[in-house]
Amino acid sequence: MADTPGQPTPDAPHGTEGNVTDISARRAAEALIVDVDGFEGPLDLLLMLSRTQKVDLRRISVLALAEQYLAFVEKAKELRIELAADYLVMAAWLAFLKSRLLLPPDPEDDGPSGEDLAAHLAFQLERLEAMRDAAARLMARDRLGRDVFARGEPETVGRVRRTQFTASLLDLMQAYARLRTKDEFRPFVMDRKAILTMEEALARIRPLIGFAGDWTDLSSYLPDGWQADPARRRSATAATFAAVLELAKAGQLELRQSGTFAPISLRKRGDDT
Amino acid sequence: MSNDPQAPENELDPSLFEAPPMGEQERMVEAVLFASADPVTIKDLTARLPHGSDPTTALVHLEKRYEGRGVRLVRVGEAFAFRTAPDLSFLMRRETVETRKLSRAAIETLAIIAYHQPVTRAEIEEIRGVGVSRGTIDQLLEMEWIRIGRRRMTPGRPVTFVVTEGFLDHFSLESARDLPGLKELRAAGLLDNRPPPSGAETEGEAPSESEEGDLFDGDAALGSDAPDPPDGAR
Amino acid sequence: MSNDPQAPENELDPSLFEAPPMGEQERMVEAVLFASADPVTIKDLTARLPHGSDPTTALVHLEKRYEGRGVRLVRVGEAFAFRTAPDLSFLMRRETVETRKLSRAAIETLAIIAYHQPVTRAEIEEIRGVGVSRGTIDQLLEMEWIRIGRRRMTPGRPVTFVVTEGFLDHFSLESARDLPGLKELRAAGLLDNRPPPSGAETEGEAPSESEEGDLFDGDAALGSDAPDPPDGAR
Repeated sequence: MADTPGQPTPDAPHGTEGNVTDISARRAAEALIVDVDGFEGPLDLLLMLSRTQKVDLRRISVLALAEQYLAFVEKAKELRIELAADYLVMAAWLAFLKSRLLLPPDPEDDGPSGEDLAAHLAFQLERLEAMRDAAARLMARDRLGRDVFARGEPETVGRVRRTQFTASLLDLMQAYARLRTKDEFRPFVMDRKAILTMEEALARIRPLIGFAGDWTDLSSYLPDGWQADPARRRSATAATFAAVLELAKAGQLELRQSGTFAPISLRKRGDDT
Repeated sequence: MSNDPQAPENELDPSLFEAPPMGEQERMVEAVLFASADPVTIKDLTARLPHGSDPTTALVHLEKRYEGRGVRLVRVGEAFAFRTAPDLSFLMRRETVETRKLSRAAIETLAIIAYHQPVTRAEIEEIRGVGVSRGTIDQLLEMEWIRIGRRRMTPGRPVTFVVTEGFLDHFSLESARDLPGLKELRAAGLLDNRPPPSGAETEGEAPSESEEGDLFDGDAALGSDAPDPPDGAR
Repeated sequence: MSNDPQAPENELDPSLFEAPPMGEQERMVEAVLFASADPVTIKDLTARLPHGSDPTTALVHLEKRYEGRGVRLVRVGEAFAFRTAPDLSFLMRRETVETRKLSRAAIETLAIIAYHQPVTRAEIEEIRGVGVSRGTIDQLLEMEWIRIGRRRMTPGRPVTFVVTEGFLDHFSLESARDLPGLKELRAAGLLDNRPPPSGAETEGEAPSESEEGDLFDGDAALGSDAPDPPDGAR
């Protein structure tokens, strides 16, 4: 590709070639404009436009191509066709490329030269076309199930494997039974060790409130083994508190707290039993 | 070998139909029998081979050609098929038997797929109550006990899993519908081996057959109608 | 025919292992391959044949025997299978599997993966000049024509995609090296991952050919962890 950069950038941008391109570009734009959706992105569109130049992609005039593309976008604007953002991004980039190709190189600018950019674009187009071509050749090969066929009635009894995993029907049914049994009493299982659920806290507190004739500190209801680890204690406290609120709402117990952050205590509602 | 001059038989037919030479006919019969999922009748062969062909003769040649080979041409009722030579059947049965029990996670996942298919991974996780590792699914896929079914027409279009013929084979089931329902599981004492702690209420509102019924209403239920996802591959 | 005396090779082995004569081995390989719809690897054959057998040699004999027949022995990556001869496809209408129409995007993506593997999604998008939808990759994965290869050792460690043996099998390719036009494309530099020119400073640290060199040497290139695909074989 090293030799291509010279090619795609015509020295006389608006020579005869430019005129021809103007016409073909307009025609192409008109033909293509109706079918923007049919293109798989700006590169695809560029590739299509490049075909109008009827030359080897290695010889393509990137400048002319840029003009064609810009004309296409202009036309789309005129027709008030909404172009996807990437088409506009490409247009902006091509406009930039065009200016780079037309203006004499600025020695101060250390960015890539217009020729480099053009060469890369030509490379991308060529590569995309090559892949399209390869795809077509691939799809045209003798294909299994269309052109060639496998044994229709394989006889292998058991596939040969290094390790064979087995399970009996009983295993399967037991596993399912196990799951469904679990399902019946544990609809939502959170198997996380450091989490006490509100349901668990409720289940624990319900039978206990009977004994809370007098004000008792909430913290004394935390289950055994949940006080030491801070994470567990936090979870247990929160769950227990939520459970207690729930019970208070149901009118089963009373709560009190003497001040912000003061301990919370609870007792059974007197009139309840 | 292929164009060997066994063709003379053909000369009997005035070459009105220009049937291919017998060697070609033999190749054709060979290919058709090979690729067909079922034994093929002479009538079928006649219909599929070029006009004027003589499959009966081709079969005779073919049978001779495979005499003593690892594969033989056999007659199955009115039809013909290739079959492994009987003395080599041990090769078919041979499995490198290093059997290992499926892990609990795998068997549970498999059970859920079998009972609930087509089922998405999220649904499996919901039923199991814990995440399903990629490895578990992969293992079952690799064993070819499950395969990917249709995509669910819900947001995200998740893939579903269904059990395969291989699964049915292994468990000697005619279809996944043959799996015992919850009622039968309970009758067999399988459901009660871990009594629910809170007792009472579970017995009544058991997930019930009605729910079970659903499981297989989905027409994607078993392999059959929703054939292998891909193109020809297999 | 079956016990033809190609056996001498075996005599070299003092009959320590008492491998069956080559003619028998050939029959066995024939039976095993015939019985399977999927390609069988040499490793599998070795495991299934009696100890001391030499399936590779048996395969050579077998291939010759089926030359020009209606069914042929083909190589698929590291594995072998019998397949019907392509010129007889016209007989197979009935066996033809309804192929799911692949979208243009899917076909192109597949080709790019095949020719550029291992390739990341970003690279595919760079080549096509447009985003690759999740569904496209999923579809190819589901068809088991591509699979996930190694992660690329670049920032973000993106996964790469490679084609599978199923892909080779489907497109009648012996290996990924046999992709049509691969050599020419490589020679033309069209398989290079050429970074866009972005000023002097980046020139130096461009992703470079060195990484590219990996494409088919990288052992992730093809098929399982099978060592060969790239440089090995042929």
